[in-house]
Amino acid sequence: MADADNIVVATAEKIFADLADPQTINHDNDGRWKAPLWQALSEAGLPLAWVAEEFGGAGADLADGFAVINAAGRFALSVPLAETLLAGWLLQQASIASPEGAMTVAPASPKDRITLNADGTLSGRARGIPFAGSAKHIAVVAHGADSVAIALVETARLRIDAGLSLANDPSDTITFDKVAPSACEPAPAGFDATTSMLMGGVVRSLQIAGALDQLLEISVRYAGERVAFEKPIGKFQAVQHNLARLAGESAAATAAATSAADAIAHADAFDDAIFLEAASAKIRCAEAAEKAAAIAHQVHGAIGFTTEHILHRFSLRALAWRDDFGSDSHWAVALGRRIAARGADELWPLVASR
Amino acid sequence: MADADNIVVATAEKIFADLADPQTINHDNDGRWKAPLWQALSEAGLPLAWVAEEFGGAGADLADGFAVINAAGRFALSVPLAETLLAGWLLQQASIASPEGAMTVAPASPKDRITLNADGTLSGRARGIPFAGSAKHIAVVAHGADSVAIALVETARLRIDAGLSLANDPSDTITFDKVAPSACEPAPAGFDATTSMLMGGVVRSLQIAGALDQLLEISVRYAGERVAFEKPIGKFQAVQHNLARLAGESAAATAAATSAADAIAHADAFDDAIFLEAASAKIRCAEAAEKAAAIAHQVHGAIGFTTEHILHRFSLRALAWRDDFGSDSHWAVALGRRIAARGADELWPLVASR
Amino acid sequence: MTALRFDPIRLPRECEELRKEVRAFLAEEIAAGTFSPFKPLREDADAREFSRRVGARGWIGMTWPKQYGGHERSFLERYVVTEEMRVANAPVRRFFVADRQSGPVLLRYAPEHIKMDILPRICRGELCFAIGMSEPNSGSDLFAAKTRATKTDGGWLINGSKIWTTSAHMADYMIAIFRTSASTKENRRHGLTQFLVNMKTPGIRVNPIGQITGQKEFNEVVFTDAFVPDDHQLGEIDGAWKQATSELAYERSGPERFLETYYVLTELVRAVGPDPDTRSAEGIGRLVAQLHAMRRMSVSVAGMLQAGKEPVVEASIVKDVGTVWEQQLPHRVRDLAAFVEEDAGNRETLENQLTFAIRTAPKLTIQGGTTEVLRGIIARGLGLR
Amino acid sequence: MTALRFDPIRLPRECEELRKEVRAFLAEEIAAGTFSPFKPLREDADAREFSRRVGARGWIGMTWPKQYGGHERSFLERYVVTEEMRVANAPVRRFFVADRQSGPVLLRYAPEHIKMDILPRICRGELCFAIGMSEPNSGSDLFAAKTRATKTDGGWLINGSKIWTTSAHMADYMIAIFRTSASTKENRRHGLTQFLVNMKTPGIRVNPIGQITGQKEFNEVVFTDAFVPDDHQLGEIDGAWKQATSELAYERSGPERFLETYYVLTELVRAVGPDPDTRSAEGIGRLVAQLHAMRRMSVSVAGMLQAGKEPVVEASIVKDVGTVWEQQLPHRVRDLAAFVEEDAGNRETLENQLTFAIRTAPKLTIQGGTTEVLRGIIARGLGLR
Repeated sequence: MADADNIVVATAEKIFADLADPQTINHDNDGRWKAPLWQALSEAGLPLAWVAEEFGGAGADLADGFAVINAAGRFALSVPLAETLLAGWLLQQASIASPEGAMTVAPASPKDRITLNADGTLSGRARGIPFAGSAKHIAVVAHGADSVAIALVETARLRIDAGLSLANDPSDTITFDKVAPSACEPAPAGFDATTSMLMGGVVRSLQIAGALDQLLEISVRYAGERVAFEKPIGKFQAVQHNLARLAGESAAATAAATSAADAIAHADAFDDAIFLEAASAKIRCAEAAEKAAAIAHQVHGAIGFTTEHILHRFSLRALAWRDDFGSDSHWAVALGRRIAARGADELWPLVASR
Repeated sequence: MADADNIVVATAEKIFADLADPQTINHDNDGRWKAPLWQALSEAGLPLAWVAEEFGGAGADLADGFAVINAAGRFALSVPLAETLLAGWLLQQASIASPEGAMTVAPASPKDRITLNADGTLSGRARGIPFAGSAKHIAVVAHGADSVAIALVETARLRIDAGLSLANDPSDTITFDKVAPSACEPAPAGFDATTSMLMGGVVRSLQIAGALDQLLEISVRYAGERVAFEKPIGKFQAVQHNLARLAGESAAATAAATSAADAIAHADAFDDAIFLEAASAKIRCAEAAEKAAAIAHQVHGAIGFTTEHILHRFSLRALAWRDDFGSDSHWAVALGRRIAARGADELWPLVASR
Repeated sequence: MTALRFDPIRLPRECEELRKEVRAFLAEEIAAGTFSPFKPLREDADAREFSRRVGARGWIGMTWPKQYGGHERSFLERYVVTEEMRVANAPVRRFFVADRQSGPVLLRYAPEHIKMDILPRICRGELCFAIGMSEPNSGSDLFAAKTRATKTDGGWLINGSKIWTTSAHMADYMIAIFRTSASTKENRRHGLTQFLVNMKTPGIRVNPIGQITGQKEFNEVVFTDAFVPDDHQLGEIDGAWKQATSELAYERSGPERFLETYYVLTELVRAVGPDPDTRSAEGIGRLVAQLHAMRRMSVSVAGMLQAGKEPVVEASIVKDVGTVWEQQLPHRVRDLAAFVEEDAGNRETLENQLTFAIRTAPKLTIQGGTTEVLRGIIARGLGLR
Repeated sequence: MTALRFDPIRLPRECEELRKEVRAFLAEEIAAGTFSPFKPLREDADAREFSRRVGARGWIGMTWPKQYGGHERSFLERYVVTEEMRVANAPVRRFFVADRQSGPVLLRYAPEHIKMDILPRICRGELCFAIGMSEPNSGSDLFAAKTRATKTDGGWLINGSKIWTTSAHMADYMIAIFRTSASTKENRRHGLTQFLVNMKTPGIRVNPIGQITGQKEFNEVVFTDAFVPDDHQLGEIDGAWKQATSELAYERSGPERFLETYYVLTELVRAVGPDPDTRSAEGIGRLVAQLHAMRRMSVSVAGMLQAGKEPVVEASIVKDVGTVWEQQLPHRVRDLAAFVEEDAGNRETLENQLTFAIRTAPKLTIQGGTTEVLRGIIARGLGLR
C-alpha cells in the first residue's frame, strides 16, 4: 500500500521517518519524542484527515487515511494517530465537528456498551480503550432505548483506570457515570456499534499488516547479517523457509487489510460484502500476527527478546492490536454465523463479490 | 513397544513379516494372502489372545495383546486381528466363550446405540463397523431399559451394508432388526458403552502409533536414497527438519498409546485416570496421524501418491483409524467436559496421577 | 529485499457480467447432467463435449490474440471464468492445461504455421495437452532430466520416459523438455530443449499410474525412437532453462491453487445449518476469512499480470499459502463435521467428499512445484539466496 | 535409523509419597506468602530463603552421592519434585540451574576438594549458578566462542564477554567455556575448555539486559583479566566439545520444557467453569491430551536416565515438541478465553497471565538449544546427517 505518488502518505512517512524512528524511540525512555511528532502530524492535518474541512479537518479521502494508518503500522507508531483518525471519522458520521488534539473512541470491544440515558447523559464502562489517558476527547457510540447516537465527550469527565496493552501502550478502562457529552447527535441510518467496530477492526488490521511488513524486512536483514556456524543464518535452508512463511503471512495480512480498506473506501453501505472484508481482515491479520511474530523472534534468537532491540516494538504491537475492536475469535464467530445464516449456496457468491 | 524378549510379540512379528509383508500385499489385488495369514495367526492363538483358556482363548496378558496390536499397526495389517482381540476381550468381560474365526465389535462410534429389547433381541443400527462383512461373529454392547449387556451375534443374522474406510478397508453399516443373539449376559458393574469405546480407542491408537513408526522409517529411508539437485534429499535441511517433526509426532503417538495401554493393563477400573489416558491417546494419535501423513507424503513426492508404493498403506490407515471408536473431536469434547467438571485445581493432580 | 505488493484489485464491471454468463452456463450443464458439483470422483465421460462447449463460449484462450483464435480479453476476466469453473467442480481437465500453460508457451516459442494450426483448435476446446517435465529420477529438480532428443534427418528422435504426466492418456499433444546436450560445469541447467510432441507419434507408449484417490490422471510416458520434426522445437536449443522458470509462473497463483478442496467447505456450511454453535461458527468464520484473504491475494496477482508485471515471488507466495491451506482444509472440515447431526440432509455427500479430499490432500503441495521449491523461490526473492 | 523408544513408565510408590510431601510443602509456602501460583511476574525477594528450605527438605541434588551432600534418590523422584515446583510456579531460579546442570558437571569433572566444598552447599540451597555459553557473536553455535582464557601463573586470565547468562546478577558461580586454543581445520570445535568461575572474582562485571517480559533475568558478563585458578578447570584442556553435548542433555527433556506457560491452562479451566460449551470443551480436551502425551514422553525419558541410558534423540524430541507446544499454548488459551464471561472470578488473573505468557513465548524455543539445533540433533539421530 506504500504509494510513493500519494502526497498525503508521503508526508506522513517523512514525518514518521524524521520524528518516530523506531531505533531512536526505543532508547528514549521519557517519551520526549511524542510532542514534536504529534505537532508535526497535526500541522500536516493528518490526525483529522478524515474530517471534512467545514468540520475542522483536512477532508482527505478514506483511502488516503487508510494508507497513512498502514504506514503508521510500519513504524509501530505508539501515539493515538489511528485512534484520532477513527474518532474524527465517527464524529463526521453524525456531523459533529472535531476538536483539536488527540482523540480516541469507545467502545473498543464488542462486549462493551455505552448507554445514552433519557436525560442525554452517558453511562457504562468500556475496557481496553487505547490512549484514553492521553486523549483530550473521546468519540462515543452510544445506544439509547431504540436509537444509536454518536457523542463527543471530554475525557476529563470520565473515570479512567489506566492499563497497558501487551505492547505496553495505554489501554484503559473508562467509566461513564451519567456523563454529559459536549455534543451528541443521532447516528445515520444503518449505523450501529458494529459499524464502528468493523471500521476500527480494519484500522487495526492495516496497522498489523504494516508491522508485519517490517517484521519481514527486519528479519530478512538480520538473517543476512548474523553469522552462525560460519555463514549468515539466512543461508540455512531452515531459516530461508521460515522467512518464506513469514513473507506469506505478511502478504496475506497486507492483502486482507488493504482489500478491506479499499472496499470500505468505495462502498455505499456496510453490507454483507463489507462485513466479509472487514471481519476477514481482522481474523487473518490476527492469525498472521501470531505466526509472523513467532518466526521473526525465532530468526532473531535471544537478541530479539531484549528491550534494547526494536523487534518487540513491531511484534508485540502486532499481537496487541489483535485484541482491539473485536478479537479474531469474536469476528470468526460473527462471520461464521452470518455465512451460515445466508446458507451454503450463498457462500461463494459472497466471496466472489469483488 | 517392540519387545524382542516377548515371545507372543515375537511370534506375531514373525508371522506378519512372513505372510503380511506390505510390499507383497500391495501387489496382490486378489487378497490371496489373507487366508494363510489368518490361519497362522489363529494357530498361534493371537486373535483370541485376550480370552481366558477356559473360554476358548490363549489367556495372554492385556499387555501382550496390546503389543501385538501395536506391531500389527507397524505392518498396516488389514485383517480383523485387532477387532477379534477386542471382541474376545469384550465377551470375556461377560464370561461369554469366544467362537473361532474372525470377529468384530459394535458399536464402533459413540453416536450409535444398540438396544436390548425386553424379549432378549437386539435392535439398532451401527455405522463404520470394521470388517463386519468378513467376520463370522460380532460382540455387541447393548443397552436395556436400565442395564448394559454384552452379546455375541452371528453376522449372518444382520443386515450388512458394505462400506469402505478412507484406507479402503471394510467399514460397514450393520442393522439389528430384532436379532436374537447367540449369547447375551449382563455386563460387569461399571461397564458401559463408553468403556468399550475407550478400549477400542486405545486399540486404534496403538495401531496408529505403529503405522506412524513405519511412516518415519520408510520416509527416512527414502530420503536417504532419493537424489535431487545432486544429493540425497535427506541432506537438505528443510527435509531433515520435516523428518524431525515427523519423529516428534511418531514419538508422541507412541508415548500416548503405549502409556494408555499400560495404564489399562494395570488398572482396576476405568476411572478418570484411565479416561484421561485413553482419550488423550486417541486425540494425540489422531493429531499426529494428520501431521505425520502429510510430512511422509511431502518427503516422498509424487511416488507416494501412487497405489504401487506402500506408503499409502500406512498413511491412509493411520488417518482412517482416527475415525473409529470416537474421533479425536469426540474425545476432546468428552475429556474437556470431564476436566471442567472436576475443576481447575483437580487438573494437575489428574495429569500427574501416574 | 524488494517489498511485496498485493494491491487491492476491484474486478471491473465486465467481469461481473461475465461471471453471470458463466454461472448460467454451468447451471445449464449441471441441469443437463454433464457433471455434478457434489461428486468429485467424476468419470471423464462428458468432459470432451463440455470442453467444446466452453470453447464455443469463448472461454478458452481468453487472453490470446484474435488471429490465433483467442479473444483478447483481460487476465481478470480469465480469472473469473477459472474460479467459477473450479468452484462448480466443472470437468475442465481436457482444456485447462492447454489454456493455462501450453498455449502461452506456443504463443511465445512456436513457429507461425504451428500457432495458426494448433492455437485455434485449443480455443475451440478440441485439443488436450500434457506437460512432460518430471522423469523417474528427476522430480522437483527439472534440470536433472535425462530423456534424450537425438538429432536426425529433419527432426529429432526421442528416447526415455516422462512420469507424473497428468492427462497424457487422453492428450493430443505434449510439451516436454528433452536433453539435447550434456549439462556443463558452469551451468547445470544447460542442455535441455523444449519440444511440442504429437501424442499420436509412433514410439510413444502411455502407462497409467494408479493414484490413492482411485483416479488415474497420472501417467508414465515412454518414448522409443519417437520422431519429432524440426519445426516442433520450441525456443532455443539447450536453452529450456531460460524458458521454464517464467512459464511455471502461470502455474503458481490461479484460483485453482487454493480451491481444489473447496467443495467440502460448502457442504460443511450446509450440514451445520443456519444456526451453528460457537464452535462451528468460529471454525467456518476462520476458514472463510482465510479463503477470502487468499483469493484477494490471488486476484491481486492477476491484476499485476494484467498490468504486464511479472510477480514471480508474489505468485509463489499465493501458491505456497494456498496449497498448504487447501491441503489442511479437509482435515479442519473433518474436525468441524464431527458433531454434524445424523439427519443432516447432506451428511453422506459431505462424508464422501471428505474421504476423497483427504485422499487428494497429499498431492496438493507436491504437484506443479513443491512447497520446498516454492519457498526456495520466495527466499531468493527476499534476497536470501 | 535407530528406533525411537518411549516405554511407558509407572512412577513407583515412593514417588507418590514424595509428591504428597512436596505439595504439602508448597501449600505451606504459598500460605506463608513466599510466592503466588497466580503471579508469574514475581520479584525475587523470598527466593533465597525458599531455596534453603527446599535444600533442607533434601530436594536439591537428589540423585547425587551422599558423600557430596546428595540424597541418592532416583531420577523419577527428582522428576516429581521438579514438576510439582514448576506447576506451582515456585521460585526455583536460585537453585534450579545448579541442580540440573552445574552440579552434574562438577560431579563429573571437578577435583575432589572442589566437589567436597561446593556440592554440599548447592544441596543446602546456598549457591546460585549461572552458565556461560553464548557470546555476543555466538548463539546457537557454541563452538564459535571467542572469550579467551590465557595461561598465567597458577591459573588463567579471562578476557571477553558472555551473554544471555540467566541469573548471572545473583549467581555465586558460573560454569563457562573459554577459548584456550584456536580451533583446528580438522575440528572446528577444538580449543575450548570448561571452567568453574567464582563470580566474586575481581574483573567480572555483570550488566543486566532488559527483556520484553519486563524481567531482567538475562545478563551480559564482561571479563577483564579475571583470574581463575588451575583447579577450577573442568575436564580436558581444549576438549570442552566432548563434554558439552552430553551435558546439554540434562537441559532437554525435563518437565520444565513444556510447563513454562502451563498456568494459563489452569486458569482457563477455572474461567470456563464446570459446564463449558462444545468449543471450550474441545479446546481444553485437546490441550490436556497434548500435555498428557508430552508428560508421558518426558517421564519415559526420565525412566531411561534412571536406567542409565543416554536418550539424546528422545530427549531432544521431547524438548522440540514441548517448547513449541508451550509457546503456542498462550495463544490457544487466548482464543478459547475470547468468550469467557465478564464476571468470571479469575478473568483479570487470566488476562494478566496471558499477557505475561504471550510476552514470554518467543524465548521458549530459543533458550537452551533452539528448535533449529534440536531438529538437527534429531535428524542426526535418524541417520540423516
